[in-house]
Amino acid sequence: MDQFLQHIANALILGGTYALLGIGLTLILGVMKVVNFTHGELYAFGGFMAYYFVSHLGWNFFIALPTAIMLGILLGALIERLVLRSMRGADIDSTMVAMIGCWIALQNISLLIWGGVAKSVSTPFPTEPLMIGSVAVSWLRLFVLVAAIGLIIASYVLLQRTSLGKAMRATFQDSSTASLMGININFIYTATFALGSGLAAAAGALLGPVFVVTTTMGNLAALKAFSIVILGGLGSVPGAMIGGFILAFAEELGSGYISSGYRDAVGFILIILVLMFRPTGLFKPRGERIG
Amino acid sequence: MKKLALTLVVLLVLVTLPYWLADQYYLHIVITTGLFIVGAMSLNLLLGYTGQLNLGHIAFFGIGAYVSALTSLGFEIAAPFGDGTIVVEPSSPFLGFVLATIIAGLFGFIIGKLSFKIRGAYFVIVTISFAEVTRLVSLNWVDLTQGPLALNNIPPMAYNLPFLGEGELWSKTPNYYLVLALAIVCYIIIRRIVQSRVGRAMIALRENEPLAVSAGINVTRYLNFAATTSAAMAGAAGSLYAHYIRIIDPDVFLFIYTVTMVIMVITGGKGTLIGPIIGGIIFGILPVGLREVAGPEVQWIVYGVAMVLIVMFLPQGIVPAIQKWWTRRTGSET
Amino acid sequence: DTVKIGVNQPLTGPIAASGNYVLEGAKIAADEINAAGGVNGNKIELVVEDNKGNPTESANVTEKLIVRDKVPVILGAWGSTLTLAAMPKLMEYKVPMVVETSSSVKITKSGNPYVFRIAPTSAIEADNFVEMIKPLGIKKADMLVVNNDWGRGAAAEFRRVLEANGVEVGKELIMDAAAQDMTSQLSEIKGTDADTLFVTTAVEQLTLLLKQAQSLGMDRQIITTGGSQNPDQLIDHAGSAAEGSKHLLFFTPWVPEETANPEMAKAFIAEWEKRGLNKAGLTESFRGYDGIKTIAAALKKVEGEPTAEKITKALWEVDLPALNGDITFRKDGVETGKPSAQYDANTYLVEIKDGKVVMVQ
Amino acid sequence: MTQQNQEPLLKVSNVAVHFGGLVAIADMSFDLYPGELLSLIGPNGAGKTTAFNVVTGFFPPTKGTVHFQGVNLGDHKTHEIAAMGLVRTFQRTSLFSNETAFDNVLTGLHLQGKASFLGTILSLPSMRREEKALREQAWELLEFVGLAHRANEQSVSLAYGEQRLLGVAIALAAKAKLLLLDEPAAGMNSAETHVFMEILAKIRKRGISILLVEHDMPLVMGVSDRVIVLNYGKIIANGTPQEVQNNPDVIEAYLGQGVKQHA
Amino acid sequence: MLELKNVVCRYGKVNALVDVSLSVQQNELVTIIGANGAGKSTTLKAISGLLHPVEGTIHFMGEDITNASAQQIISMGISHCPEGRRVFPEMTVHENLEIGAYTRKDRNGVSDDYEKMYDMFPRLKERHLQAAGTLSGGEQQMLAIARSLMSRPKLIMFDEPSLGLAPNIVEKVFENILQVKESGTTVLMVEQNAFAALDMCDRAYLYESGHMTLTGTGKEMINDPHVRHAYLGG
Ligand SMILES: Nc1ncnc2c1ncn2[C@@H]1O[C@H](COP(=O)(O)OP(=O)(O)OP(=O)(O)O)[C@@H](O)[C@H]1O
Ligand SMILES: Nc1ncnc2c1ncn2[C@@H]1O[C@H](COP(=O)(O)OP(=O)(O)OP(=O)(O)O)[C@@H](O)[C@H]1O
Ligand SMILES: [Mg+2]
Ligand SMILES: [Mg+2]
Repeated sequence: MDQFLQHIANALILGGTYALLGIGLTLILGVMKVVNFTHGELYAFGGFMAYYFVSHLGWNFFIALPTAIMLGILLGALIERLVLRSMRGADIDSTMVAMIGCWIALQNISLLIWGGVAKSVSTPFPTEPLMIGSVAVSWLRLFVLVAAIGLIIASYVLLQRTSLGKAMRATFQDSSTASLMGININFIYTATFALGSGLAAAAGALLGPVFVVTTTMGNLAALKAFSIVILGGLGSVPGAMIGGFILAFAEELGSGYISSGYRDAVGFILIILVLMFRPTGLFKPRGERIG
Repeated sequence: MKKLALTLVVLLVLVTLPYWLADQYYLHIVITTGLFIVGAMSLNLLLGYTGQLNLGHIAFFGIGAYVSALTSLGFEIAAPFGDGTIVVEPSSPFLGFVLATIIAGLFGFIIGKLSFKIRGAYFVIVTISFAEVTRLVSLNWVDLTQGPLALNNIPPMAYNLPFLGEGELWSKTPNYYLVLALAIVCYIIIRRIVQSRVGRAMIALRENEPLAVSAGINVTRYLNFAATTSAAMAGAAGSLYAHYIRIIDPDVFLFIYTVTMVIMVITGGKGTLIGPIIGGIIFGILPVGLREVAGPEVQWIVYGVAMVLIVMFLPQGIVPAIQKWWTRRTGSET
Repeated sequence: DTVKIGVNQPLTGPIAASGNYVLEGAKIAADEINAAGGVNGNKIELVVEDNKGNPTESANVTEKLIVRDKVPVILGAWGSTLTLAAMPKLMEYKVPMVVETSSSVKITKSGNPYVFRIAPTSAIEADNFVEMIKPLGIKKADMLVVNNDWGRGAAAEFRRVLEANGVEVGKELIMDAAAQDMTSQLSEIKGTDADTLFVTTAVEQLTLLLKQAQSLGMDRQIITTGGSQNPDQLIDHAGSAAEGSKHLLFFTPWVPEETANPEMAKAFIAEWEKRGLNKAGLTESFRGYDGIKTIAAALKKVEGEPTAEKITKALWEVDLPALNGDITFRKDGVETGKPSAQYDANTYLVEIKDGKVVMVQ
Repeated sequence: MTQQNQEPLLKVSNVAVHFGGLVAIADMSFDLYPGELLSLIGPNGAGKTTAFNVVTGFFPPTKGTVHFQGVNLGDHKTHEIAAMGLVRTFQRTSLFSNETAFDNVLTGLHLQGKASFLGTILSLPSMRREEKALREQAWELLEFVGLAHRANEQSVSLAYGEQRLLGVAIALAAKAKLLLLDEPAAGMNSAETHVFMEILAKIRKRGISILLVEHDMPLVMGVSDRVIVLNYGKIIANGTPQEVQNNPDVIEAYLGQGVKQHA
Repeated sequence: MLELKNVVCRYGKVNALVDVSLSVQQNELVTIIGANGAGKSTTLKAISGLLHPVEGTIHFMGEDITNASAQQIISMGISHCPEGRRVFPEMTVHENLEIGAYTRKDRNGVSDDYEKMYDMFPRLKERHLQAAGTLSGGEQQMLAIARSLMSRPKLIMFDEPSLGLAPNIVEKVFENILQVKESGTTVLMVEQNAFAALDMCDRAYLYESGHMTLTGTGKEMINDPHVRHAYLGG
C-alpha cells in the first residue's frame, strides 16, 4: 500500500516534469506547426545556463532562472531569424530537416564548450524529503510541479485570451490572410518561436537541479515532449498537461508493476492505443470539415 | 536516348567500382551507405508519395537484421504458454534474408493497419513509438535477442544456387554486388509503382485525401501497400547489414539512423526517384570526408550545418532544383 | 621513423566524457614514451578515431584504422558492445587490440585470439569482492543495474558470488541507460528489507540515483561496481547524498601509496594535474595509460619491422608494472580453441566519508 | 423528363444529422429518379453540403437511411460508394493542388483502371496498354469541360472559375451514374454560367443523373426538372422550378424580392 | 485616393496583369468585372501587398505603397476581403471578428461593431462560438465580409462578396455595401454578378485576360453591347 502511494506521488511529480517539457513545444509544434528538433537543445541550454550562473557565478537560483529563460528566448529568436525565416512557406518536412541540422550542430557546439562531463546544479531547496506519512516527496520536485502548472496556465491565458495569442493562432492557420488583418507576421513568427524556446529553457533550468546537466540531456526530453504534445492534441495547452500526467502514470505504474525494463515501452504503447481511438489526440481543436 | 546513355554509364561505373576503388575501407563505406540508401529509397516511397512521414523506419531495418541473424544463428526461448522451450536450429542466411523481408513487411502492414485513420504528426509519433517499442523489446527479451549483449558472430550471407554452387560471402566485393543488386531491384520496383495508377493513388492521398476517396480511391489500402512494401525493403537491407557487419545489438534501432534516412530523402528531394540516392551519397560520403579533416565535434557541427544550408537554399531538395534548372536551361517541359 | 597505434574510443555522444579521459591517459603514456626516446628508437604515434559510442561506427573506424592508416595494433573500444563490434574486423585482418575498459565476459570467450584485455571482467571483480562480504556485514542484497551488457553482466556475477557466500539476493531491477528518473525502481527497493544495494551504472546515472534515493529517504548500504564511477564527481554532484556510499575501483588516485606502483601513480597524477585536466577523470584515464604502456612493452619485444603478427605474439610475453598492477596475460576461452588474453586486474573498495574518499580495508 | 413510375435511383429516407447539440439536418426524405436533374436549394447553412456528405458516406447520418439503386449505403465507405457511380464535387474548391490539370483528371480516372499491385510491379503489357487508354480518356475529359489548353498548368495556378470546372472533370472521370454538384457555378459570371449550362446538358446526354446544389437562380431554374428547398434542415418545398419560384415560403426564406430582377 | 499606374504582375513566368492603370476616388464605389482568370483578384492582391508588381506603381492617399508589406498597407486603412473566404478555421466566429478589429484601439467602438455585424448576419450570432472552419460555405462568406468590415477601413476591397450566398443574403450584402459607401467608406469590388454590380456602382472597369480593356460609369457599361453580350448573358 505504502509503495502504491509512493508510486502515485512519484507519478504526480513526474507528470509535472513532463508537462513542463511539453509546454514550449505546444507553442512551436502545436501552434506554429514546426517540427522543432531544437527543443531538446534549448532545454539543455537552459540547464547549462542555470549551472553556469549558480555554480560558476554563484548567483541565487531564483535570479539564475529568469536570466536563463531570457537567454533561451534570445537564442530562439536568433534561430528563427537565421534559419526559419528564410524557410517560410517551405514544406513541414524540409523545415524539420533544418531543425534537425540545428539540433545536431547545437548539441556538438555545447559539447565543445562544456565537455562531456555531467554538471550538477546546487539547489536552494532542502535535500531531505518532505514526508507525508510514509510517502516521501522531494521539495525541489514539488516546486517543479507548481512551476509547471503555473507556466501552463500562463501559456493557456496567453493563447486563448490575449490579442497576441489570437494573432499567433491566426498567423499559423493562414498567414497571408493574417497579414490582411494588419498582423505583423514576421514579428509573430519570431515571437512565437522565441517564446517556445524560452519555455524549453525554463524547463531545462528547472530540471537541471533535479537531474544532472549533460549535452545529451535534451534527446530523451525532446522525445517525451513530442509524445506528450501529440498525445494531448496539437495546439491544445490543457492537452499537453493531461498528456504529461497520463504518460507519467503509465510509466510509473508500468515500471512498478510490470517491468522496470519495459517502463518506457508502456508509455509508447499507450500512445499508440490512444491515437488508434482518437487519431488527432485527446484535445485537438476542431476546425476541419469536408465539403 | 541521352537518358539511356547516362543510365548505362552509371551502371558501368557501379559494376566496375570494386576494381578501381582500390581502398577496401572505401568499399566498406560504399556498402554500408548503399544499405542506408535502400532504407532511404523505401522511406521515400511512403514519405514522398503518400506524404506520411515514418520516423520509425529503422524499426523495419532492425527487425530485418534481427530476424535474419536469429534465423542463421538459431535460438532457444521459453515457450510463451505453459512451460517448455522453443528451440530453433540455425539455418541458412539466405532463408534469413527471405524471412527478414517477409516479417518486416508484415510489421509494416500492421503499422499501416493500426494507423489507418492516423495522419501527419500523429502518424509520425505512432511510428516513433513503434520503433522505440521494438528497441526496448530487443533490449529486454534477453532469451531471444541477447539484449544489450548483442548477437555476434553472425555468419556471412551464403548462397546455394543451381549454377554457382555454394559459397559464403566473407569478403567485401561480393557483399557489394549483393547490396548493389538489392538497390537496383528496389529502385525498379519503386519506380514502377510510383509511375503507375497505384502511384497516382498514393499521391492522391498525399495531395487531398477527401477528394481521393470521393474519386473512388481506397486510400487506406494504398497506404497499407506502401507501408508494407517500404518496410519489406528496409527489412531486406537490414538482413544484408546483419550478415555484413556480423554483430547486431539494440542500437540498430537508434533514432539517429531513421533521422539519417530522412535527411537523405529530404535533402535529395522527396517524391523523386533519384532524390534519396543523391542525398544518400552526400550524407554517406560527407562524414567520411570530414573524418579526415576535422575533430569529432566539428565533424558533427559541419554535418548539421550542411543539412541546414541545403534545405535553406533548396527547400524542395537537390534533384527537383536541378530538374527546374535543367528545364529552364533547355526550355523543354519534362 | 614512427609506429602507429590506433585508438578507437567514444569521443562524442552520451559517453564522450569517458572516451576522452581514456584518450588523455593514452596521450600521457605516449608522450612519456616518446620523451624517453620511443621504443627501439621508433617514436609512437596515436591515430585517434571516434566511434561515437555506436557499434556500427566502432566497426567502421576499426576498419579505417587498419586499412587506411595501416596501424598494426589498436587500443579500444571502451564499451563492451563497441569492442564486440570491432572484433570481427580484428579477425578479418589479424590485428591485435588491447581492450582497456570493456567488462563483458563474452569478449574473451568468443574465440578471438586478437583481443588482449587489461580490464577486469565482472567475474574477476566479483571474485575479488568475496573477502569484503563479511566485514561489510551483508546479509541480504538487492541489485539495480543499467540495462546493458555491463550492468547485466555484473548482476549475474555478483549474484553468483554473493549466493555462494550465503548472502540472500532479493530484487534485481534494471534501468535504461538514458533514464533520468529512477524513483520508481528505488521506491520498489525501498520496500524491501535488504541491508545492501548493489548498483552498476555510469557516473551520471549514479549521481541521479544517489540523489533520488536520498529524496525518497532511503538509507541502506549502497555499493557500486564497475570501476568507472568517480567518487570525486559523486561528492561534487550528489553532495550529502553520496555520503556513506562504497565503490569498487581499479585505481585509487586519492591514496597513490595504496596502489600497486605508488611512484608511477604519483607521477601520472602529477602529469594529469599539470595538464589541467579534470581530477574526476583519473579513474578512467589510467586505463588509457596502462593500455598504451602495455602495447609499448610488446613493441619493445619485437625485432625489426613491428607487424601485427609480431605484436600479437609479443603481447603474450608482456610483464609490465602498470597503474592497476603488474600486467601479464593468461589464456581465456580456451574451450574455443582460439583463446583470448585476459589480465587478472586488481580491484579496490573505497568509501565516501564526510566528503572524503577513504579506502575500506 | 422524370420517370416517376421507375424505381428511384437515389432514395433518402428520414435522414437527420447532428453535430453535438447542433442540428444540421432535422429530417429529410426525397427520391431522385434515373435521368433526372434535381436541384437542392436553400439558405446558407440549411444543410445541403451536409446532405452531400451523408449521401457520399463521408459520415453516417445520425438517423435515417440512404439507398442508391436499392443498395443501403449505410454500411459502405465513400470509395465504395463512388465505385457504385455516386460521385460528388466539393463546395470549397478541392483539387490535387500540386499536380497539373491533366494529372488531376488522370488520377480521377482511378476507377477506370484495374492495374493490380503485383501487375504493376511486374509491369505487365496489359498495364501499359491500360495506362495509354487512361491518358486518352483524360484528354477527352479536359476537352469536354474546355480546359485542354490549360492541361499542363499546375492546378493551383488556375483561376478560381477554371478550378471549379476541373473539379467537375475529376468527378466525371469517376464514371458517375449520379453526379452531385455542390455550387459548381460559384464564381462564374453569367456568360460562363451559360457555357456551363451547356456542359450540364452534355453530361445529361451521357445518361448521367444530377443532384445540383446552387445559389445561382437563373441556372437552377433554367436546368432543373425538379427543385427541393431545404431550410433549417427541413424540406419546405418540392416541385417544378415554376412552383418553387412562386412559393411564398421559399421567397421569404431564400429567394428574397430581387430574384426576378436577377433572373 | 487609390491609383495604379501601368501595373504588371506575374506568377512565375505567367503574366497575370499587363499594364493595368486604374483609379478610385474618395468615397466612390468602383467595380471590376471580367472573365475567369482575367486578373481581377490579382489586382486586389497587388493593392493589399499580398503580391508585389514587377512594374508600375501603386499610390494610396498620395503615398507610394507599391512595395509596402501587407501589414503596413492594411494599417494605412485598407481592408481586403479575399477570394475564397479564408476564415481562420480553428478560431471561433467571434474570435475571427476580433482579429478583424486587430488594428483598432477603440474598445467600445469595436463592441458596437460586433453587434452591427451580428444584426447584419443573425446566423453568425447563432454560431458565434462555433469553430469557423466548420461553418457552411455561405456562413463562412458572411463571416469573411463581416470580418473585413470590422477594421473600419478608409478603403474596402471585396473579392466576389456574393459568392456562395443565398439570393436574399446577396441582396442584403449589396444593400450593406451601399450603406458602407454612404457612411463615407470607399469601395472597390470584384463581382461576377455583373448586372447587380454595375447597377450599383459609380464607375466600373472591364478586364480581359490581364488587360484593362474598358471603363466607364455603371450605366454606360450596362448599355455597352460587348459587355451585355459577354458578361450579362443578354
Ligand atoms: N463539422 C461541423 N461541426 C459543426 N457544425 C457543422 C459542421 N458541419 C456543418 N455544420 C453546420 O451545419 C449547418 C449545415 O451546413 P451545410 O454546409 O450543410 O450548409 P449548406 O446548406 O451547404 O450551406 P451553404 O449554402 O452555405 O453551403 C451549418 O449551420 C453549419 O454551421
Ligand atoms: N497562385 C497563382 N500561381 C500562378 N498563377 C496564378 C495564381 N493565381 C492566379 N494565377 C493566374 O493569374 C491569372 C489571373 O488570376 P486571377 O485570380 O486574378 O483571375 P480572376 O480574374 O480573379 O479570375 P476569377 O474570376 O476566376 O477569380 C490567371 O490566369 C491565373 O491562372
Ligand atoms: Mg454548402
Ligand atoms: Mg478571382
